[in-house]
Amino acid sequence: MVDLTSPEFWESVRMMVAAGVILLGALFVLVGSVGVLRFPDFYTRMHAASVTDTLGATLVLGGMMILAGWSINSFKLLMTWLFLFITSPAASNAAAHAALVAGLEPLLGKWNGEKVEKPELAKEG
Amino acid sequence: MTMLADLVIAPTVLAMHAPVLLVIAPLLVGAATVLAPSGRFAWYMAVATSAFCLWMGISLAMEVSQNGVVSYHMGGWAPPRGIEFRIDALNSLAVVIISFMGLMSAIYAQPAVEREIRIEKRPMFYTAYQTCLAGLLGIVLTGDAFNLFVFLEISSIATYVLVALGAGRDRRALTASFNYLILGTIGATFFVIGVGFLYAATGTLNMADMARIMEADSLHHSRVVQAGFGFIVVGLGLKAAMFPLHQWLPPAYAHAPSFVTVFLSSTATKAAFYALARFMFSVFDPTFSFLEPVFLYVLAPLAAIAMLACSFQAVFQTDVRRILAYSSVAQVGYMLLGLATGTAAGLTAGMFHMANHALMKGALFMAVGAAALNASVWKVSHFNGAAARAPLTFTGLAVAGFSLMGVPLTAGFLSKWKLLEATLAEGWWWAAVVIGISSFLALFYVGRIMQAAFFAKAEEGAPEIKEAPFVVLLPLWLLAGLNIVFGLNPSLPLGMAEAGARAVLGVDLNISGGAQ
Amino acid sequence: MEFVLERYNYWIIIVLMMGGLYIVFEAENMIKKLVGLGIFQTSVLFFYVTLGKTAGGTAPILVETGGHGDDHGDGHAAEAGHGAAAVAHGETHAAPVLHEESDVAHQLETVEAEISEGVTELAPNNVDGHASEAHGAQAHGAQAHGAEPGADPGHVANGADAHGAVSDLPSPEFIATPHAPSQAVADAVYGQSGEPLHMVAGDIIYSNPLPHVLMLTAIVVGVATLSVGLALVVRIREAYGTIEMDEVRAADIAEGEAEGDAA
Amino acid sequence: MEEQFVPSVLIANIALMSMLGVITIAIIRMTSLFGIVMLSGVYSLVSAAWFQAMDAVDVSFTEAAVGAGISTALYLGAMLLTVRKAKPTKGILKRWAPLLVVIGTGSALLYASVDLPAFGSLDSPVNTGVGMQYMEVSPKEVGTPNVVTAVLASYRGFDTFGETVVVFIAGVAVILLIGFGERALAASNWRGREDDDAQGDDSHLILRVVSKLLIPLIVLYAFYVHFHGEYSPGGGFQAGVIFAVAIMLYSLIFGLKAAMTAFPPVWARVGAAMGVAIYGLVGVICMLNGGRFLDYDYIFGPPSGEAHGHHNWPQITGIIGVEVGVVVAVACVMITAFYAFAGRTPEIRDEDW
Repeated sequence: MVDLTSPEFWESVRMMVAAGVILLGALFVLVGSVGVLRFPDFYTRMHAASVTDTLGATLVLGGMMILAGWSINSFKLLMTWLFLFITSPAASNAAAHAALVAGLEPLLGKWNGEKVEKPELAKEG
Repeated sequence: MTMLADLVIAPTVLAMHAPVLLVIAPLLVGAATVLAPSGRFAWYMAVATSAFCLWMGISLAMEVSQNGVVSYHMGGWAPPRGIEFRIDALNSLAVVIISFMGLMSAIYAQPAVEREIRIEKRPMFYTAYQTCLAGLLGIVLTGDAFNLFVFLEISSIATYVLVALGAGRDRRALTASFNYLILGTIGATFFVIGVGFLYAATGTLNMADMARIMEADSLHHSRVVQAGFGFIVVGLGLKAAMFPLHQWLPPAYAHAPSFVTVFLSSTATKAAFYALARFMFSVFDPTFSFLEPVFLYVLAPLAAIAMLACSFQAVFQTDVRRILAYSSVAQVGYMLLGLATGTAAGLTAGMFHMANHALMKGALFMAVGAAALNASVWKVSHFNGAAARAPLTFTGLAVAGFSLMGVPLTAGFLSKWKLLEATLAEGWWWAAVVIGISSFLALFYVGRIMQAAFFAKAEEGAPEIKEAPFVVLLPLWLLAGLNIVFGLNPSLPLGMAEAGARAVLGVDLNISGGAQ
Repeated sequence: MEFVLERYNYWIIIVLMMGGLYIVFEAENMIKKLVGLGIFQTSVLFFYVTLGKTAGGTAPILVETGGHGDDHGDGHAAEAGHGAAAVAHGETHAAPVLHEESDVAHQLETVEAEISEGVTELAPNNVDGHASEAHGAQAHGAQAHGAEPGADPGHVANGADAHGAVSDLPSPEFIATPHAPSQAVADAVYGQSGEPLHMVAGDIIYSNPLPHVLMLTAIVVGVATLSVGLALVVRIREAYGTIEMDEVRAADIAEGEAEGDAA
Repeated sequence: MEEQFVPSVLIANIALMSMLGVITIAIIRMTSLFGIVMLSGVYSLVSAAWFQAMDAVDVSFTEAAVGAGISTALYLGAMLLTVRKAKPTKGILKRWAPLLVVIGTGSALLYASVDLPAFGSLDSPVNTGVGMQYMEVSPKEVGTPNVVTAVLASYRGFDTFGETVVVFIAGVAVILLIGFGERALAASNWRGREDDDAQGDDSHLILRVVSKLLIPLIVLYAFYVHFHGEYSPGGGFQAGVIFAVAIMLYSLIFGLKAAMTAFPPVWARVGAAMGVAIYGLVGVICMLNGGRFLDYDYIFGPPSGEAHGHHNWPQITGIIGVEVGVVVAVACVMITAFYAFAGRTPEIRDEDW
């Protein structure tokens, strides 16, 4: 019989939750990596890579925060997450924009037989 | 004599910190030189630091000769925990040579730099020079194996850029510098691997401590120590231009600015050679069982091949600086032959020859650079009839050249004689033959230059060679004069070399025994 | 097999080193050469760091309020046992608690040297900083309190407490603890009271800081060399129009021959 | 010995090491310089992770900042000025010379490896020697929790001084070789103009906003890394590099000209010398007060001899002082190198990619 009031029980629950969240994050990272390898062109690959950066990293960091508990380390992890949250999309945007300016056309546009307007895509990114 | 002694002995405050001042003075003044308003001002600063270093070096050497080992603990931490500058008779000789040659080449620098270096680069050029000097002094002063690596890198990086600055005149300086950078870095990394092995075996980085532990635990059976020796010798040998590892040297000397060639030829390889001697004789004990075959079957043959092959190559060069550069590699062979005997006599001969070689090669490169001050003359044929136009320069060249050949009454003769004695004492009759042949070849390659300068007729339309200015002639003649003086009375350098050999091979190497 | 397990790391590092060295010698392109040089130098870092790594060790930052060492608890249990075996002081095996503490086996020599002299060999207030000495006293059952007087509060409060707390070890609460030392570590590390006195330093093994310091230097030296090398490459490209070693060499030889003819 | 390791450490060790091996092989086989440079950055990053697993947290931090960060930036800068592709290498049979060297060196290393101490061993000479003494004496004598910092800045502070000089001389070398003379000025004008055009169409808007948010944070982080170096991984070198990165980011987004206005090249040049001077002068102050060079116990005058309680202030002051010198020198030299590479007009424009 599990003693729901004992601290050990909640401790182990916390560990398990943390482990689960981290594993989930790792799964997303794996999916992202597969995407980078399998997707056909630069833009779609970047899309896959950004999954790694955002969802994967968020979950892993979140799991680690649960693990670290209420401490300065959690705060540092939060800051790391915030940093990633800001920089990762900006970096993806910059890379995509640079690729577009350099003349790399998205495969998607050709696929549908119609050209995607460059400025439009830049704003979307 | 006492007056002179009073003059050179630094005040107590300075003398107490002399070891570290030798390094930090050029470093700090060098950093300040970046801000120097003009090249001329930077030159004053460089000469001033070099002179200060010489002063400190001499007073340190006197201190060592009177009181034995001087140990300076950086940060007040006793070794092996802290870094130690440890000066015994062996490195006090090296310190004096390097700081003296530093001052000589610094005085010599000004006209050459004004001719070869762009005006806005001059202050930083002198910064690089002073940093290089500090690095070389650090190599010879330090008693910590890893600290030696740091100074090796300081001097090397400064050397790369100094050599590369010859590109203003000849683009090949860039390639020479790049090759030197690659090989030099590999050499330094090998040295670090070697030090890592010794560290793995002994658990310390202090060289005296390493020696003590290796002796006490008789670690010479350990393969780690043996491989460490190999890596250190290869690494330092690269820097010292030991025979098969010398490929970087001729192009670097030939295409560097002439001041840099003077400075490097008389100091850089000397510092590395000293470090080699320190590791072979002081950190490792030449009586270690694995070292005897290494000395006899690897180092001695390599030295002999260097003496023959590089002298031979020198004979066939047309570029004067390449002749002298190959000759330098051959001379490193002489010094190494001394070390390879593994005896005190051999070490003495090696160190003595190192001192003499600094004097004569410095003077020779100075004379060659002085001739090129007004015209770009680097070929032997350019020197035809030059002695008539620049008698003082070329007489200096002749004196140093005689010393290089080993003509009696010059310093070069005496050190070759000492070497002969040391090798014959080992029963190496072949070494005598090699020394003879190599000196004979030196007669050819130096003789060619002198023959062109003194006896050949100047060609039509050949570049005009003029007498060099006073600041160039002064160090040139000082060095040439010292070649004669030490040829007549070698007691000073020879005595120091002997004391050095005694210090490393005779007295035991306990760390505590210092003047600290 | 044990021989292999003890050395496989060196062999991997040797392979990496040689990979870097091979690139340096093989590549004709100068930038690739520099990359190879970087790999070669980085591999040397691996060698040094491997030397300084201790099994079950943690980063050489003295533990003050937790943070480190938390996930090393299990490792310590094993280590402790081994350390005790290595010490080969028969009597240490008698009591399990002392057994745990004896993972300071690396201090073996010091311990043995100082046992006869008791605990206070260095400076008087050094006792708490010297795990081995305190341990030496305990292992011989000489006197658990031998170390106590050294534990002056001022020092325990600062970084020294990581070791200093050794003097706490024989206190009843720990001896009474039936758990493995990992529990003790966890207690200390997660110490609710937050008082630095709650350190169990004897159980924390640190990796060697010295190789790290040396390799920091080596990294910085490496980047300095790299920037000079790249600057040279840029200049060579401008002077020769290529950065392929063989082409540059050919140009140099041609130039030398041209000069030789002129001379 | 083996059972002592935490399994995760061993797994990380093997996994990261094999990644490094794969990367090395890939670099050997590649000819695209861009790929090679990127892989060398990846190599540094993976090795940083490996250092982390091996407890070398400070080395890891530095390798990540310097090896993966600054080095890659320098490689890219140099590549922009040279070429993008290496010539394909010769057939394996023609490369016997490098193979011979490598096999020779490798066998020497293998020969030695037999007698090397077991991996992780606690009673190896290294781990019973000087290194471990620091763990015991440094809390007493220096008093910084991060022993690496204590050893770096105090026990072996002279090495670190040399290291700062190495960085300084590298900066001097870069200026002497590719400088920022008139060519750099022209280049900055050229870059600046282009950037003015770009400003018209807001295409960098996101980057501008994000970077304006980030740059102060990066600088703040640099200060944190510096001043917290006694307690956690970090210190002068890392902080200097991070500060330089902030300037680099600024110049990437707002143009080299703007960066050079915000942080003039002459500051960088003077600052590099200043850094060495600060480090040296801290040592000289100790000398003037009667101690040895860099003996921080003398930094406020001769030590009073009374026991210092919680913190050993003279030592800590000295450490912070020299680390300031390191920060200034490293930051300025890295900025210098960046300016020098970025300021040189590339012969190849982006169109030639």
